[in-house]
Amino acid sequence: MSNVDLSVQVGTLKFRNPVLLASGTVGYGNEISEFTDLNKIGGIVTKSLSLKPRKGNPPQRIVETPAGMLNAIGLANVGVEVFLKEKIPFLKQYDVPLICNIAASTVEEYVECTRILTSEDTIKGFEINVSCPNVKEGGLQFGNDVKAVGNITEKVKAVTNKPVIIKLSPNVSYISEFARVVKDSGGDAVSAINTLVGTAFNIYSRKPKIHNVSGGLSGPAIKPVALAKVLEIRQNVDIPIIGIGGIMTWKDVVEFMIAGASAIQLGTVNFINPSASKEILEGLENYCTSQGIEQLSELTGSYKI
Amino acid sequence: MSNVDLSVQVGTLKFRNPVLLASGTVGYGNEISEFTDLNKIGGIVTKSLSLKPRKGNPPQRIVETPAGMLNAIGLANVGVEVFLKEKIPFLKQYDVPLICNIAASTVEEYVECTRILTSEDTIKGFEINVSCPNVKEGGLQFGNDVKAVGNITEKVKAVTNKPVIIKLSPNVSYISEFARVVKDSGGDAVSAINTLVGTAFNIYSRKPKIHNVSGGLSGPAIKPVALAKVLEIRQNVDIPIIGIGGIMTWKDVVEFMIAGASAIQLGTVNFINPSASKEILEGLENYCTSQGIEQLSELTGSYKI
Amino acid sequence: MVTIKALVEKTVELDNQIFLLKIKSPEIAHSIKPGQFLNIKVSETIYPLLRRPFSVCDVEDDFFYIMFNVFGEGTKILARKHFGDELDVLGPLGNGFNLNGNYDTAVIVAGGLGAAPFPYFIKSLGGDKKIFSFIGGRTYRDVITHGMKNISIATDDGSLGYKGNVVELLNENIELLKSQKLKIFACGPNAMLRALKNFCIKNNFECEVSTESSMACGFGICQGCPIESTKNPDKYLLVCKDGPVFNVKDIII
Amino acid sequence: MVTIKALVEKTVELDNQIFLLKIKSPEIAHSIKPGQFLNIKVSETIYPLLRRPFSVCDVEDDFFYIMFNVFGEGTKILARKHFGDELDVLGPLGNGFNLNGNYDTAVIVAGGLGAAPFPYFIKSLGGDKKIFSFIGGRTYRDVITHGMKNISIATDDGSLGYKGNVVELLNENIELLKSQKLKIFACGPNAMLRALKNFCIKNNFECEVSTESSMACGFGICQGCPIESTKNPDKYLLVCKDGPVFNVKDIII
Ligand SMILES: Cc1cc2nc3c(=O)[nH]c(=O)nc-3n(C[C@H](O)[C@H](O)[C@H](O)COP(=O)(O)OP(=O)(O)OC[C@H]3O[C@@H](n4cnc5c(N)ncnc54)[C@H](O)[C@@H]3O)c2cc1C
Ligand SMILES: Cc1cc2nc3c(=O)[nH]c(=O)nc-3n(C[C@H](O)[C@H](O)[C@H](O)COP(=O)(O)OP(=O)(O)OC[C@H]3O[C@@H](n4cnc5c(N)ncnc54)[C@H](O)[C@@H]3O)c2cc1C
Ligand SMILES: Cc1cc2nc3c(=O)[nH]c(=O)nc-3n(C[C@H](O)[C@H](O)[C@H](O)COP(=O)(O)O)c2cc1C
Ligand SMILES: Cc1cc2nc3c(=O)[nH]c(=O)nc-3n(C[C@H](O)[C@H](O)[C@H](O)COP(=O)(O)O)c2cc1C
Ligand code: FES
Ligand code: FES
Repeated sequence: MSNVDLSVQVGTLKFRNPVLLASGTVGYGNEISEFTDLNKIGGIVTKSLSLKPRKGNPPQRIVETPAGMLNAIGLANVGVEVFLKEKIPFLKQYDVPLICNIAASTVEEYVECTRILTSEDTIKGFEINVSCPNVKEGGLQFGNDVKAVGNITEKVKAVTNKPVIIKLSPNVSYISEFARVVKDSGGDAVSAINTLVGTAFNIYSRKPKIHNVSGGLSGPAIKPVALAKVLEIRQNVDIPIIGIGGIMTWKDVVEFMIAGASAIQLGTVNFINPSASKEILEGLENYCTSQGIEQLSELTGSYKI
Repeated sequence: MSNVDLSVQVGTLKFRNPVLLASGTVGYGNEISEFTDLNKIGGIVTKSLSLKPRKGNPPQRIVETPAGMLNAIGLANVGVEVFLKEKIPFLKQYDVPLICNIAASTVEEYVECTRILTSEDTIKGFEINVSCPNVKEGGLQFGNDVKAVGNITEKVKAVTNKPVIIKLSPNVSYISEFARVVKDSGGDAVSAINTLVGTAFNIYSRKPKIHNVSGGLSGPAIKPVALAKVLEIRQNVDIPIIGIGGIMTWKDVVEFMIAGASAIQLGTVNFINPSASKEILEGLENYCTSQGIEQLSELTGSYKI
Repeated sequence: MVTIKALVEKTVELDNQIFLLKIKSPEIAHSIKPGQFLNIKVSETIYPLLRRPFSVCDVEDDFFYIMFNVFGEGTKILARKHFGDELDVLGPLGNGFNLNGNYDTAVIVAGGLGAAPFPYFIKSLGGDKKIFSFIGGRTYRDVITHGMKNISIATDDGSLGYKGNVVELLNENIELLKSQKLKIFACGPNAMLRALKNFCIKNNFECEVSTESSMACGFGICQGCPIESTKNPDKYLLVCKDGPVFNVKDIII
Repeated sequence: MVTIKALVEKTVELDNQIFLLKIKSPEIAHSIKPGQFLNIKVSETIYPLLRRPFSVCDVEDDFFYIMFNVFGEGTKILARKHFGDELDVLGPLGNGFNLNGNYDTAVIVAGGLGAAPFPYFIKSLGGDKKIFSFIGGRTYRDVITHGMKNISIATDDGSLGYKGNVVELLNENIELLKSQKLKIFACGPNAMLRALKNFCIKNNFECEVSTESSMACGFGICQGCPIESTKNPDKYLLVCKDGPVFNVKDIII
């Protein structure tokens, strides 16, 4: 081991390194643990949980696009109760900060989920998904409504002492307005970004390739957009940012941190290279050593503009 | 020649086929004419013209990204006067509908440019760029302000009898709101989309790779987003749409038409394959023949959802 | 379940543009079961971005085979691989066919590239079971008999064998089939599997089918590959993890 | 100016990881001039998306050469090309060196891969001019002498030849240079070109430099490659169309 300090802080949350696994791209940790040592990563964010189990959208849910993919999973999940009973025991075995991502159709449902989950010690914080483009009610509407995001933040904060991170939608004119309302409403941090709304058609059947018609675009294709959103927030609002979008390598992580991210999440890359975090952590360490950086966290927002 | 009718109509504008060349990706037609027979394409859209010549942004203006590129040219152009004097004579030689794209910093400048250009016969219509992300004044602000877009549409329409197309920004929450105001203000059509805001950093210098800090993302990476924007407009507003964004092949053209586009524009692909339109037109014709389509224009908005 | 950099041994083109890729990987060759699959990254770059799923077609010593045709960009790249090229292979994935059970005759039903998993299946079955292979295709060009045994063929256009679909051909042979203590193992397009399901229910035949779905991960983390379950309408099964082989009664096709 | 599918003849690796790619294209080989360049699509796929610009390094009959090192993804793919591989080449592009003029001695100044255009340049110059080649690099590993004549070398670390940069080496030889009727032809990193510009202005030497810029199209339609002009501060020149070779006095580096 070298002397580089990879640890980072997002508000009051401490992570041993900035590499978290993104919601919806690692389920509840079981499968990915065969490839990634969960005791080595920064943290793990669960698939979005809702109050009741959700079946999700019918197939086709996934389609590849240039340097990206569209998904419309529709928040398929086991629901908070089954999560607590069946998924938490597995996660308890690891020494890894667990963030619960919550999705809901109403403000009350967000609050109720948080209330139920907050007493579970293993859960170190919440990420509130106000930005899923793939469900009819809730989801995107909230993500595109500044007032609703403020309201959700405030109400959720009221029922938990744990840090609350709001995951923002990129499908808005000014993402920093949303970051500001999160800050003003007591939110601890923002995650940016969720997926971009996209679609694709079969040119013979003329049907959308995805059953839900549109889906969320993720992967390297969206990296430049995600970086611009992180930068916009950093330049306008003083709130910790978790950067997400198209990260494949350690270089991408460095780019996100320079743009303003305190930590990052790996999403689509987990499907392609489920042990990506290992290579990324090695790369970050080597980069720091070669650049004479003692604390990786120095990078955050260190852009020279 | 087969019997397929490739001609399309965008409002009152008739094109012999739907393949137009996009603003800023073919200059004023000279260079591309060595690769593409301008007498065969649907139409050509000029680089954005402003009242006075613009020098544009300092280098670096361009950077490659996964399946895309960022540009911040900064609307470098010769200005309307030099355009009329030096560029029109070349374009006059061809039998190709010429659309003048106009960019400006004030409503008055849009109007003034249109007024000056409208008397030139060779110009068959205007595309108003309210959505360029790469200039400090004007540009994006207009594109993100529904009222401003309505106002510009109305004022520009007042000084020309020629069709006015408004080129919309994708960097907004609901692009269809903009399409609606264009329609309500008398605009003839919309072009969708201009580039997405993006950025990239050099991880050693920590400087943005693009001098202007952020740039516009184009190319195949953005195709799913562009398709979703076209679909959103089509489903909500009854106005002709010119589809733009990441088109590389005839299949992409078909996809855009199915989603709702009456015609399309080729942008980034011109840099990579400057004779793309030829292959695309052949592909469209074969597709129609094999699918028993007599009029290509039947495709427009023919999605089955 | 591992990710492995495996070396291509050779690429063989069968007739009718079907390719067999022989790949070296003791880890996979020694652990994979018939009906399981692999999720393969066909290039080192981000193009194409996602892995591509392929059934294990056969196994020989330290090598395994996949069988495919050139369908899109991914398979086009795969078809050009040479000796010594490296592939990033994730596997073995999913549940294979259940070879055990109370049957003497294994009836294989394969449509088009649905033939892919059966060479290894037949090899694994050993000598003590009878095998009937029913192979279907739209035309003679789609009929793949590589590694099959005791073959009957159906083509939609009648250009080879029985004129009609493969389930109709099964019906033609219903007396023979009914006289066997059989289990059906099938892989092919959904339309075929649907017809086969009805056929099996009607005749009360035991049947396992290998299904397909769009996939991103291939091992249960993306939820991209749902298939409707007959037992629990409130929850999808996952093709990659709960399948790709299912008892035909357990899924709605 | 054409786009051509050209076939790779061979790839040669010089020492210090410099590659020479020999490509067959009569159209280009017979029309291109030294200092002009080509914009090459290194793969058939959208990865990488943009073409990559390379100076013509040499010409032999129906073949032309490019010289490069493995820098990023594009050059990595190029370095692996074999005999028979197809490349999509756009060219000839830009304005080359002006070989005419009132000089007896051509002084070549090359930094690192700036050596690339000079083998063909020297060949085109013919036998009636004297040639001095001044070649610079950070260390001996960066010094490329392929196809050069009458060579003097400078390295920043002194690991080969003169210790210092190549413009300092020119300065060391100022008396010799002043005694010639010369014209300087240069290609290399911007820092070198900047120092060279000062040196030439001070000594009143005629000098043409080949410049670089990020490019998308390479032929004037994207406006991606501006370079500041000394004559007209209100308008950029384009590296791809107005250059890449400029009289050093005409540009601000
Ligand atoms: C469990 C499983 C086993 C399979 N076994 C085989 C096999 O042994 N031989 C074989 O030839 N094919 C098999 N397939 C189908 C094979 O995965 C596709 O033919 C292949 O992905 C096509 O890739 P492409 O890049 O050539 O096509 P493209 O059309 O360019 O692929 C685009 C996207 O669509 C997906 N896709 C395309 N066709 C299919 C399909 N039929 N099923 C699932 N996803 C698809 C691709 O994975 C990719 O994400 C199997 C699929 C699954 C799910
Ligand atoms: C007119 C001209 C002539 C050139 N001649 C040569 C030559 O003969 N030999 C040689 O080795 N190199 C030459 N270069 C530089 C060469 O184009 C780059 O090294 C090459 O594009 C790197 O591509 P990559 O994919 O390996 O690198 P990446 O870093 O992966 O490329 C990413 C992007 O940056 C661009 N880029 C990277 N480096 C440069 C650069 N130095 N100049 C311009 N764009 C760059 C690429 O074109 C691409 O768009 C020339 C450049 C220009 C403009
Ligand atoms: C298949 C899939 C499922 C996802 N599910 C969720 C989810 O349930 N909740 C959520 O907040 N984000 C979800 N996301 C978004 C990711 O967490 C991430 O924000 C996005 O994919 C961008 O990152 P990437 O480009 O690295 O994938 C999902 C993404 C994918 C690809
Ligand atoms: C280098 C470059 C310059 C552009 N300049 C303009 C411009 O001057 N005016 C304009 O309206 N759009 C401009 N665009 C946007 C394109 O016209 C088009 O909307 C966008 O690139 C998306 O299409 P594509 O993905 O096919 O490139 C420019 C795009 C590029 C790549
Ligand atoms: S393919 Fe990812 S869960 Fe099945
Ligand atoms: S590279 Fe496009 S104008 Fe020069």
